[in-house]
Amino acid sequence: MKDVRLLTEPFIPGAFVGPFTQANPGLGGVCTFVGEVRPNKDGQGEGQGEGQGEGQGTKDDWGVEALELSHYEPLTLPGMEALADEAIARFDLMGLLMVHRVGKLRVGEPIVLVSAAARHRRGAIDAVDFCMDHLKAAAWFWKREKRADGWHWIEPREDDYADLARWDKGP
Amino acid sequence: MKDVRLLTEPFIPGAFVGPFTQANPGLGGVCTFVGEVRPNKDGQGEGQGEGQGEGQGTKDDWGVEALELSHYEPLTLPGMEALADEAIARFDLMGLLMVHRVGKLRVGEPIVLVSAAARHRRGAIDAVDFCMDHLKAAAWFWKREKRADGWHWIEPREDDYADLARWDKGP
Amino acid sequence: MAVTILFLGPLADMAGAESKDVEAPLDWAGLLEVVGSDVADQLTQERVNIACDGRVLADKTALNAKDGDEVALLPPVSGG
Amino acid sequence: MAVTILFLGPLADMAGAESKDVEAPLDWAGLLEVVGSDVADQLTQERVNIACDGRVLADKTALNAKDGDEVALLPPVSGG
Repeated sequence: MKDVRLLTEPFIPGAFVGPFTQANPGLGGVCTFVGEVRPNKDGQGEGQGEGQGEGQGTKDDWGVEALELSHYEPLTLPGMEALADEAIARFDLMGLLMVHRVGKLRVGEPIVLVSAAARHRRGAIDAVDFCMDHLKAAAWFWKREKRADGWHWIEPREDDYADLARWDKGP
Repeated sequence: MKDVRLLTEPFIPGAFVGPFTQANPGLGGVCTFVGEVRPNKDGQGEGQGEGQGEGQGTKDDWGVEALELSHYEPLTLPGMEALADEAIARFDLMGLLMVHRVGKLRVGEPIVLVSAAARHRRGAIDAVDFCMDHLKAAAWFWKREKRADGWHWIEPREDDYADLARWDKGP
Repeated sequence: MAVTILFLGPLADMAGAESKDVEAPLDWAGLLEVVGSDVADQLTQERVNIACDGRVLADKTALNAKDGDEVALLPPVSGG
Repeated sequence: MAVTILFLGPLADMAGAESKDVEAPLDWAGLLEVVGSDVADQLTQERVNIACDGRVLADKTALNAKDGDEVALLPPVSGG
């Protein structure tokens, strides 16, 4: 089963993953990734975490107060549906759950949830990896974060593009 | 935080993952894998799924009625602890949760749960992948499954050894 | 009716508006004229896409928006 | 006291028992003698390990179990 959602309100990952797992009897494994809004600043100069930009200079070291995700209705959900279909076919999944927040988020709130059910662990894990790379750098979302000095738009890092390129099929 | 457990009774993954996530504030992402006892027989001749052997010949196509996991007390939990420590260091994790069942399991019951919390999604996903490959083919467990004709011991597939070898560091 | 231009993400800050209605029809040259020079500079970059009527254009310079079409200007994305 | 030999996983089926107490001391040659030929065949395979007193032996042929030691025979594992 495929379940793809855009949510405007906070959600609890377990409330989706539990029923999703139940809805796929006979599965061998379920892999789930949940990305949350980080307070930023990991104290090691590593930049930002999931759901935020990284390596954008010194301002990254400032604390994040909020995150805002915008999207473009006519493209965003259809794009996620197409991504889910591709993952299901490519990794031979029994089910795929894909949830993405839009709107304003506070630190600690989940931004994204991807859960893949498959007969084999490799398919489930790779599918989550694949979907996250695409949601991060190839889905119709724009995000900005509020720091002490105001709002800043975030672009994917070079690493995100490199991660995405791993999935390109050969010529 | 590190949380490694051997359980003799059925467990609900969400009951571990929820508190684990809460216990790691400031995380960027959490990746979780749950393996369950498959009823076998996916109807596509692919053999068995997670938690069971694969490619062991035609008897694999028979339905699985139960699974039994045995372990060796003095080695199993210390081995899991060492694996967790290695994953935490290697993937720069904030937290790692590793739960493995022993004893008799019925179809649909979770066998294994690995959850990794990290600042970056790559670390969280890779850590789960790493731990699962090692639990599957390099941890002190032995498993057998009950089919219509009795109990059968299961060995890792060649694929499992190949998956494990991916993590070998160069000379 | 007219053509509605939507400025997504950082382009809205740059344009000082989230949308702008202009007279139909609207082609690539016309678009570059009406969006202001900052946004026009962005549009000429390869990583900025344009959707017309809900479809991303393979060749944005082939834009040909008619009455009632929505033209969305799509800067580099960042989700998850 | 004596040495307790533990047969793990499929080796228990092969030995017809989960454990067996034998006289100390017990070395590699002695072990092969007391476990029966089927298990002894397994033990000579590289993929079968031996733990003595809770530690896996790097070289199982160096086994030297004393009174009270537990010798665990560890066939190829399969978890997850």
